[in-house]
Amino acid sequence: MIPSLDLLLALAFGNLGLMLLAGRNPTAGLLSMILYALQGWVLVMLMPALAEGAASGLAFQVFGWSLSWELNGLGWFFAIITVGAAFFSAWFAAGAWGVQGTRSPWAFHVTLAANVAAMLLLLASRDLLTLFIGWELVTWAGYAMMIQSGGPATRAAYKYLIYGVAGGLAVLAAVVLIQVQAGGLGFAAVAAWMPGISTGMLWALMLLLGVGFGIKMAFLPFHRWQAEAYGESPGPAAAFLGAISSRMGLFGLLILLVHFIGLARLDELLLPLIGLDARILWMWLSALTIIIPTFIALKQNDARMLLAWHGIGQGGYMLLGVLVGSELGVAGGLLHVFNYATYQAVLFLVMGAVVYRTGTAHLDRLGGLITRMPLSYVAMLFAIIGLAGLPPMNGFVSKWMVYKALLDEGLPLLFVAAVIGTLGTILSVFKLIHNVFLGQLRVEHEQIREVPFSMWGPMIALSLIVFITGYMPGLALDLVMVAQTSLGFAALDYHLGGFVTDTGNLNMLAVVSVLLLGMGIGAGIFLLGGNKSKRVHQLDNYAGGHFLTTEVRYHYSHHFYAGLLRLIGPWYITLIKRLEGGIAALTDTLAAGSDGLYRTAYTPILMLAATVLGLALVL
Amino acid sequence: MNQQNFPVQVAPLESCREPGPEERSMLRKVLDRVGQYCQSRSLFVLHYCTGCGAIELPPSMTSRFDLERVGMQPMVTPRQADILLITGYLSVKTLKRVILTYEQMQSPKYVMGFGSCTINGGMYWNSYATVKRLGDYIPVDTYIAGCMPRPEAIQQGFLDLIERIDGGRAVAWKDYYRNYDRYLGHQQHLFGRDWLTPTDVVGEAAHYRLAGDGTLGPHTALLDQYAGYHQAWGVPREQYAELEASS
Amino acid sequence: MTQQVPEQLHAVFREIPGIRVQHDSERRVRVTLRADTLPALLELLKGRGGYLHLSAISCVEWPESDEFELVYHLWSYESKMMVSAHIRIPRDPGRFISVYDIHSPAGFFERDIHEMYGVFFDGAPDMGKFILTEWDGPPPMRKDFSTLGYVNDTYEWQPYQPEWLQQAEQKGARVLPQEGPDGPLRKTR
Amino acid sequence: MDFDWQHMLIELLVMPTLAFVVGLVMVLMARRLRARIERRVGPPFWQPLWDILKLYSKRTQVSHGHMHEISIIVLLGGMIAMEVFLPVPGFDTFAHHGDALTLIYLMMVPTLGMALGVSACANPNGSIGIARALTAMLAYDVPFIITVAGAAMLYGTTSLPEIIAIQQQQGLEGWGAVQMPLLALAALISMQAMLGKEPFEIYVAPAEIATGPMTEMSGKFLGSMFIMQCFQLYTVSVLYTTLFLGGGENWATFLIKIFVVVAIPMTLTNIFPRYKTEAVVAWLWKWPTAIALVGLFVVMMR
Repeated sequence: MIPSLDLLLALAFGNLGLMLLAGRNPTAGLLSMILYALQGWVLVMLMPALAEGAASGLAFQVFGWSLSWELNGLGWFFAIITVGAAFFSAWFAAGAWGVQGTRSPWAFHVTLAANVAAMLLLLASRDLLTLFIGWELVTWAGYAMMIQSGGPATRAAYKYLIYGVAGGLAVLAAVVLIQVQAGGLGFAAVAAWMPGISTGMLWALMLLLGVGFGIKMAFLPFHRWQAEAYGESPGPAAAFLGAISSRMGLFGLLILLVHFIGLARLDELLLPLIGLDARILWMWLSALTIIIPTFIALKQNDARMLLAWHGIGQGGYMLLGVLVGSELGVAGGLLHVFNYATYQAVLFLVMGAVVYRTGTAHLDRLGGLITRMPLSYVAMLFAIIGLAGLPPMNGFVSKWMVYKALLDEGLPLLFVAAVIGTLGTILSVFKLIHNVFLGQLRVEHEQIREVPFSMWGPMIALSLIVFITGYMPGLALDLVMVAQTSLGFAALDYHLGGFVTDTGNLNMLAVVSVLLLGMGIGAGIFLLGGNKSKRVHQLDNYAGGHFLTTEVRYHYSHHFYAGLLRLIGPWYITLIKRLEGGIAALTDTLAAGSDGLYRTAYTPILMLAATVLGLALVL
Repeated sequence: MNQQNFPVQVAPLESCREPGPEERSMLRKVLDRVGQYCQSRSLFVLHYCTGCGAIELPPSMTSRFDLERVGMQPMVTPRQADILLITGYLSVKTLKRVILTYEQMQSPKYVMGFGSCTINGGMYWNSYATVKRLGDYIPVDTYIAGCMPRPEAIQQGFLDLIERIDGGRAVAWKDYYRNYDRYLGHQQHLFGRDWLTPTDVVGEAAHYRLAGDGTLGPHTALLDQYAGYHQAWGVPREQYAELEASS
Repeated sequence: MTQQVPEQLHAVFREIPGIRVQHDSERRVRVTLRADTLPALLELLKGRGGYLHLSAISCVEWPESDEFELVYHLWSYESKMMVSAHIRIPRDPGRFISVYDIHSPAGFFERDIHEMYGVFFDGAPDMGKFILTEWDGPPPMRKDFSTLGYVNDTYEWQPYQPEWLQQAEQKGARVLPQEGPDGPLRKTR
Repeated sequence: MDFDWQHMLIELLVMPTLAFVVGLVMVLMARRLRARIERRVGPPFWQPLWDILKLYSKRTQVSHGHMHEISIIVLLGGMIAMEVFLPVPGFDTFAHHGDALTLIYLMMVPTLGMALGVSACANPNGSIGIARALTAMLAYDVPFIITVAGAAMLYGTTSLPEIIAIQQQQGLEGWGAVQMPLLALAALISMQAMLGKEPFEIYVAPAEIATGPMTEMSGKFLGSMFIMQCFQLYTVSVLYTTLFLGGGENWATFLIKIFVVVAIPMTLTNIFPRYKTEAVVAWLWKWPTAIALVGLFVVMMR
């Protein structure tokens, strides 16, 4: 069984078929876990071959069109993350969550397998037609996964579908345009043909493909659908979607901007009026994508919405890093894809566990769960330190690389915008962990216990990955280098702990070991220096001489950051929300108008007029 | 509503008592001496105006008398404070808050009574609403004469307290743990049998091995019995009757 | 100069049957009337006399005639003259009508008097505990309640017998008030 | 980048104790300055040390659970780790392993650790205090980040020892404050907020939220918060000196510089009342940010 793309796809579709048949019996989760592990093993086996650029592929003819698949470094990197996220989601759903946590585990396992298969097809595509097929399959598989929990989820999924289909049509239009102009659809052919085309055509292609891929990645103007869609889907499904699903859009954008057009060409593409070149335009768009969703996340009251909004925000870092163009920047952007997938999956899994135990994820109806669910707390703690990008965790490494690249390339304002995004993230992640796990425990949550091993296992495993790849970023950078070389950039020289560049270096081994040693000394001072302390009940608290009982809830979580929101509250002008509402209203009126027109008595005359007009145009 | 998360668990008092200061090792003795020295040099006064004498404190803290010279700072919450000042008469309502505040303070802690109202009731001796002897409810270290004592007298009182702390003689706070039953008896006599503070004093006495023979007694038994009703999860007072009848 | 009682005040007082007016100090008018005519007086004073401000209701206990005397202090910003209306109500039922609907501050005054004297005002917004939240005993301001007796029963005194005090007592000097209003001051336990 | 453990251990022990001692003297200077302004005598020399030792020698302490204790350990550990990465004359081998960006993020680790511990105390005063502290951080970090970006643009590197080397090469006019005065001014204002000094001190606020994060801290917990104050004063002043005052050639000038830098916010704090939270954010995003942007523009033009 030599590891090859055919084996990988066979395993993926085999898993899908198996889940379709045996999805209901309790061991389905275990089976799918084993199959995902196998797929991961196949991918790992493929790594040495891909490092030198060789890649196994398959191709066949359908009605005269040639469909070809071939796994290269970039696709392989995304595939590793996809299969990893699927493995941990399946592990979470294999145990007690499958039995009580969801109405039908069968639906979850089938849609997960379908998603993985579709994504592998998309990632391995070698020509635009297969890319489009994979793209549509991913959209539909995502839709199937989102509507599982019913209720508000169906409405959010329907909105996602409208955006997804619009994106798909944009990509289809671009593919048709390229087929008509260039004749061939293979990536190599298109990449060869691209330099010759006129700037007008290039703008058109970039617009069409950019819009199509941007929608899937929830890029700024098209980000409205992702928060509700990911937030409403059940725990492990949200973890998988949040971790990797929207990165398919990034995969497409990378192929478009780097593989087809090339960053150099982007520099010359000047915007007619303001003299801004296209690369800076894309970078400012991704910088805005970092800031605006992060500060919308700050206002959210539902934990899952908060996390989903962060998903949109963090996407901006990845594209910003790659578009910088220097090895450090591209490596930072790609590493952020990996890092983000790890801690976002943990956060959604922890919220799935909290919903499994307390039945709600609303930040005003939780609090003090640290005493009842300590392991979930530890997992969330590791993950929010990663999401906020603070030293011991891996989130810091990739953000540091992006900042360093921005500063080295002389783009300070973009650096400031990215850091403002990070500050917003720190504020909102603290609100998340404070309102869910800290503060006073509620009376109704007094009896709940920690989630079973099948649920806290994946959480703790993923948070350990977050810590280890933060402590030794070299491990994750090996994966990134495979993707970076396949994108055509020079490999970054790094060592296990970090980088040595002439303008300032980072050695996470030193930073984190000093941090841990410092904590050792701090523990020595604190535990040995002072006397024994006594644990007291949560109602034994200072309240200005007031006797605390449970009638009065002595807890601050509603309208967190009230002072800040009093200032920036009016700045949320929901411009795009109203724009979207306007478009929706416009289509409604058009539909109603045509419906009214169509239903009136003299329809045959209208039909006749329409056909005559059509014939006149055609002949 | 199970019992175990309720603040008052009357923990079994271990038989071994806390080793006396002379039995501790040489290093321990040095550390104790350094601790005592620093405790006398840095005192945090609780910013809690219980009576009419509190107006004397701003002048003693600010530029004229400046008690920061002896290392004293006003602190806001009882958790951070060392000294509780009872400045004048104490109404029964205020006494409840004073006891809660005293128990929230961390020992070694000291109480200073201003004026004769804290000794024998002062000029409110025949009032139905004020407490006559402060010493019945919380252990008091120093009394300062004067209705109300001027900053010079307060300063003298603090210097005397500092000198007694340095000499290791200001140990009234241990009396609260050793004879908690007597103090609780007086408190229950005033506030009723179901009187309860969130701080678990008996538990603390056991935890820090500060318990004496007077820690447990009839009143702490009452505390235990009524603890069942007035749980932290809130069984309102009115329902005691039928709970008592039913149990 | 003694300010004459303004004409409209006299017009109001003439309306009330069985009213007795005394104008003994410069800007104060003392009025004594039957209890059931009081609300009418307040309405008229408020309507015609401009007496919008009920500054206080005070209660005096007359044990000999077994009555409570309620005094309503009213003030007008125009005539700048204070009217204090005195009424007597019997002590044992100790009930009277509330004037909350005429003057809303009366709600607090009546609640305070109820707590201190036990007088119940029908129609008052809230007759619950006001200041003495910890007090379960009888209304403390009544004359039949002996504060000294309560204090002696509830609290213990500081034992204070220095030698100079004992010698003074032996020589017969009365240092401490031995006889309280209701019997000897009990020695400390 | 060789990794000699023995050298690391020496630095790991020496630099934090050094920082602690200098921090203690800085706290003493703060209290003495305040006393002088209030025409008082002020505390004796060893008072800050006595306060901390007294708090550590408290017989009983209250803990609200493991997170409360672990957070204090993270607090102390984060601070100690930060001291090691500060370039100090004589000991700066470790400063090569991390640069200005690493240091800014390392400064947030103890704050987040403290925030989690204070929230574990389940006291709303603490939670409000932490919400205000993070809001203030968002407010003062915008101008501070612009100054760091300006410095990186000017020196071309973010490694702190190299920044010091560049500044020291050209003597006095090589200093950051001379090269980019506007950025130095903006950094000074944001430093005032970073240290939580009066006009921007909204998270301790004893009158409003009972000393915010320190509400439920007793005994050694409060002692560790006092130690954190010493470390924080030292760290911020050394960072400012490194970026704008040419770092320390030798210990004498270095100490003078950091004490002068710290004296400025300490004197200003006794003159101002406290802003409201949104006023702090509005003010810091208006004037210091404008000054910093102009300074950055000037640097970029050069």
